[in-house]
Amino acid sequence: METTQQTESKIIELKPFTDEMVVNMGPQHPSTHGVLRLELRLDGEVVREAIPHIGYLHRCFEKHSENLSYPQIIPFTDRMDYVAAMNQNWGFCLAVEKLMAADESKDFAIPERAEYLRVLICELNRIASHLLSFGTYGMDIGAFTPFLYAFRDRERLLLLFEKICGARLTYNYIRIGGVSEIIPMEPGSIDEQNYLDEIESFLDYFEPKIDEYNDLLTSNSIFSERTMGVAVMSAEMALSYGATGPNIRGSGVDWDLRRDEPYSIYDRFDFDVPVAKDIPELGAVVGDCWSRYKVRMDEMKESVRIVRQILAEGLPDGPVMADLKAVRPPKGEIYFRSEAPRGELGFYIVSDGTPKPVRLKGRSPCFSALSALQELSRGLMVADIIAIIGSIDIVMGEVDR
Amino acid sequence: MKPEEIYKTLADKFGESILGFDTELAGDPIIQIVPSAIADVCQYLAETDTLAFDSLMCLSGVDLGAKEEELSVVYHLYAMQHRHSVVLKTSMPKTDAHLPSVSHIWKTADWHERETYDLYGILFEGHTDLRRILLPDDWEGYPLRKDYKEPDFYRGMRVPY
Amino acid sequence: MPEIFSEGFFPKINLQEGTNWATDFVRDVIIPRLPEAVAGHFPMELGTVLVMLAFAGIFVAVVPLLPLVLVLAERKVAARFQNRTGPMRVGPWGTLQTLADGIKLIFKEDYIPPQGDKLLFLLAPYIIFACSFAVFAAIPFGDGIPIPSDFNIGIFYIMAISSVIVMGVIMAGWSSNSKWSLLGSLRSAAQIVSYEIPLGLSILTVVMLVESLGMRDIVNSQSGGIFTWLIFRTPFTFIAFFIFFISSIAEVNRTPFDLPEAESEIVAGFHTEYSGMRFALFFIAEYANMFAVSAIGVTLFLGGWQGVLPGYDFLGGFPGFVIKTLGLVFMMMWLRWTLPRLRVDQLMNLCWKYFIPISFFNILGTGIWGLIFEKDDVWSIGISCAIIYVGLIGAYTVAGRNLVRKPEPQPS
Amino acid sequence: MDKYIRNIYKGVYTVLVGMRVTIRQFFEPNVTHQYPYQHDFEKKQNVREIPKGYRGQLYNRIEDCIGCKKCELICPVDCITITGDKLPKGEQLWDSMNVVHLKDGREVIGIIEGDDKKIMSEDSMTITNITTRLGSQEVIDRLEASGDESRTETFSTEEVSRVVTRNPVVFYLDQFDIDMSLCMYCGLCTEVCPTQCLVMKDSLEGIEYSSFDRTDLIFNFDKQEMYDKDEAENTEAAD
Repeated sequence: METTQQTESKIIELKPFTDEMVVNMGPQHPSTHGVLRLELRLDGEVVREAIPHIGYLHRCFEKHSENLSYPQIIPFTDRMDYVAAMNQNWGFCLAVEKLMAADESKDFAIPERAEYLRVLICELNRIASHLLSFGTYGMDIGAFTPFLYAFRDRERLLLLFEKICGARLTYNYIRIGGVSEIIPMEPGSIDEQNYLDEIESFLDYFEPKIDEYNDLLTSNSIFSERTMGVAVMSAEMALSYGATGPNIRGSGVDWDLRRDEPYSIYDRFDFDVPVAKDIPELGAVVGDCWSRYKVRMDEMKESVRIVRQILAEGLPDGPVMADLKAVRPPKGEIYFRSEAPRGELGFYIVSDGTPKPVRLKGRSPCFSALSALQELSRGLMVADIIAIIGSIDIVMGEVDR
Repeated sequence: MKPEEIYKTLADKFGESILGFDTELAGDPIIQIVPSAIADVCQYLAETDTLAFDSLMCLSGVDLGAKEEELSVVYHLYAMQHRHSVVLKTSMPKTDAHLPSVSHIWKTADWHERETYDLYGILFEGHTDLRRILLPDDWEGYPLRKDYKEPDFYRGMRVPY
Repeated sequence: MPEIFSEGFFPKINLQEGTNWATDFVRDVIIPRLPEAVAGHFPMELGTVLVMLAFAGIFVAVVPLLPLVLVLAERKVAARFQNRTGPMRVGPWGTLQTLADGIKLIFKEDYIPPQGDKLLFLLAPYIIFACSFAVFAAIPFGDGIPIPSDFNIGIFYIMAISSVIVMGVIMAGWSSNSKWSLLGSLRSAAQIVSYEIPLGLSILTVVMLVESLGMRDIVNSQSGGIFTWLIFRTPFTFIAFFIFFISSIAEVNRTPFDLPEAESEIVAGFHTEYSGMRFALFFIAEYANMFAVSAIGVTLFLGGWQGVLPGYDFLGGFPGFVIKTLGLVFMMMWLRWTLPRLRVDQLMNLCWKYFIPISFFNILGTGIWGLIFEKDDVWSIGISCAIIYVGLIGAYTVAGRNLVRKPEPQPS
Repeated sequence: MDKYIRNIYKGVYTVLVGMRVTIRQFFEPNVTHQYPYQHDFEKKQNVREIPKGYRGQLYNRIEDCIGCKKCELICPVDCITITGDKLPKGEQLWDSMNVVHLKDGREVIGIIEGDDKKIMSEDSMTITNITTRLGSQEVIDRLEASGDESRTETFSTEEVSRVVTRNPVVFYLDQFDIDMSLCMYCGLCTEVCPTQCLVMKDSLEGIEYSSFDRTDLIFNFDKQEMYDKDEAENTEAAD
């Protein structure tokens, strides 16, 4: 026993002096998901400290919004999380609608048809967003093919979005009081039937693909070696850092705004909330990169379930836009949050009764989740940093706003 | 717990540091707090078992306009366990904008406070790393203040496009 | 037609007896065709050197065409795996794409980092290029096709030459004065040095069975059809083949072992700072290497130019050899477009904890096998094939059911 | 030891499963197409369709524009610049008239007989007093050749895509510029347009208009000759 201790101390004494190497990862780097810059302090391959520097994509969203009327802000929310722009539109519209609903003198109700369309489109957009996350995560880990498979399937979704709102990425589809009528779709018309059939055929095509992707990447032993047990974010840490959405569910917290604070018509649908669990026979630990990734894969299935329920019910008749004369919320302030694909998307709006907000803050899920990176990455390797960034699934447009 | 009850609890505990309870305006009711007491109140909110506010949803600075020479910081808190939320608001004059940091209570406040400092110039005392986060380090002024005038040039580049 | 083609497409040269095939070539092929007055005074040594230079020239001219084809093949194969078409613009079906890329690279600016070590920076790509082509000197392409340097230690030579590549990689990484390059080159050094060991040990099992280091001897010992190929000769060589194959993927820095140039981590690794023709040299060397290790694998385990049936050697077995090699290359591509990348520590783990112990076990097993059975014993081949068959079936059924199941989707 | 063998097996097995997935895709058809060249072998099933209502390049049919500046107001990025002026009181450029847009792209300007509101429900419409200016030259040439004094033409409703009723124009536009390099393609301006004259092109030309010069992306839609009052009077007098 004594001898071992001696040798151990000797090893420490003989440890050669290694110099710290400071490496700039980004803002132009293949896998920082945009323009994130990480200041890495490396000891060989081991990361002593990874300090994120953000702001390279800052487009003054909040300052802009103070000079724009509420309908004009919606296209700007598209540019926040450009991967799931529908959900961003929706989050903003929900906040404004809630603030307007506080004014009892004007009563308006969002038409049933619009609610259904919103859920339908946003769940499809959630699938598209998670697909991109899956693809880029595969590419970060080094598998190029899943990336193109994900894009292949996402392309079909984009074509669907293109058909309903005329744009592929920045949709500006969901409006305050309803959805856009830019491409009219009469209730019960042949157009509507074709569109729903197209969604149906996509779902039929896509559902088996999820299992295929699980075969290709999720269960791959190299992939699981790379991601399981890496960067474990405990539930307390996730809460403290304000991680939300798939990140917090990956940490084992059973929390989904769609189920726990149902907004819109989510209480009418039957869906599960995937939450990560320890899987000892595989080596997965709650809160590691693999769990966060797996939650996204499972969430796609749940989104498919929701969309299938809408397709089974069919879209209700009626208008798609509430009868709004002007968007002019009463004096007051509101914070409303909704479940975007990356987590809790909150909009804090201060209104003084004019058509323009006095203050608008977008609380983006990625911004909070990214702040945990510094603590998560300590003592890991360079390759693990990439795995973490991919697993918390950041979109820099949303972080920098 | 309802916001009223939380307000009563806080008022009992902190007395004069709690300035009032706004329910008139549209939206959520707001508890007004003296800036210097914010960290203590937050600590209390986070650590009391009956309240247990374990997540800070949003932290935002507000400047209501040039007339009111005031900056505000608004805290939206949520308790996962009890499923209740509360809004805290604290206001301070523009010339002397500082208040205690809450980044040791919720780590997410770290970046949110940096952002608020960056855009409003509100100093958070006790924050370990209060730097600009979205804007360049050598940017002058605090853009989200209503009296902000954008500079003509930044490092030789014309700013207003 | 000259008489040299009378026996077949390629001149048959007696390569076994002479000390130097070039000397033989001069003595047997050139001198009899010369006028008698000249023949008596023909300088033997000069002729030998000239013939050697001529062959080297053919190699240097022909072999770089391989990467051109392989790069296109890689892109097309990758495209097929991903439901794409790949390059389509240059030439019919994009067949001239790599040529166009090469021309573009030649005309590009050759940037040298001002703070870097200029000499080493300039030298590094040549070292890698030269080494990866020197390997081709000892590869037997077919029966009757002369091996440029057919020594009795062929495989040893290949191992030795291919380890020099790591020097070029380190030089490139160090002299670029870029941190990404340095990280990449050090990763590469660790990786190549480590994977040389299982590679060498796997080769050793073959050498133990054949009792020769010469490439031609190794191929000639597999002449009895598919079941005499060394992969099926013993169960241990069967395992050794896969260890050899995977290690050789690691040797040529391809996914899942492409850490030295992991684009998503360290941008492009050791050749981050290179541009223009020097970058092209790295690229060509990579693909030449890929072909070379596949060719070595075919020579050692898959019968070289020998056919599936005994006595089959169409055109000296050359087409068969190329088809087998391209098959292995395709396997490499298939793996590359399927698998993610390992981490540095896992890479070392795989090598030191899995491949090296198993390789030692293979050597032990091959030795015992050699003690039990006579060389080229038909019974030994039969028993070996039976064991391999039973082992595969067993792994598929027993282990497939009990050891590991596919991860179930998580209960929500 | 058990774990060791298990690891080896797991590694080999999952790699083989992944390889099975990719090799299946190896024999699947392509999903990409060769933009912008569409070779013959792809033309049949693989041409990119731009759906109706796609938000492409902005285009203003200035003939229908009433200069209300709503689009300029709603544009979040101020990419539309409109300057115009009112005519002196009591003057007008032309009387009320209808602009009939035909489905083949032609426009006929004249006065529709009967009630404007109901015309689309009827089988055909008759347009009288077809103006020589701005009307389809082809129609006018044919009418003039036939010597029809009233310049009347009848169209079936199926031919007509839409009808715009123009009020007496007391407004002219000096400038109607759209800077497409600033446009964010939100489509808000096309929604507020009361005459639906501001549209986004949902065809290939609405997408492919890239340019080497930024100033080429500023499109001028104003037509000065439309507002040339003297000429308008002259033609009316000649009629």
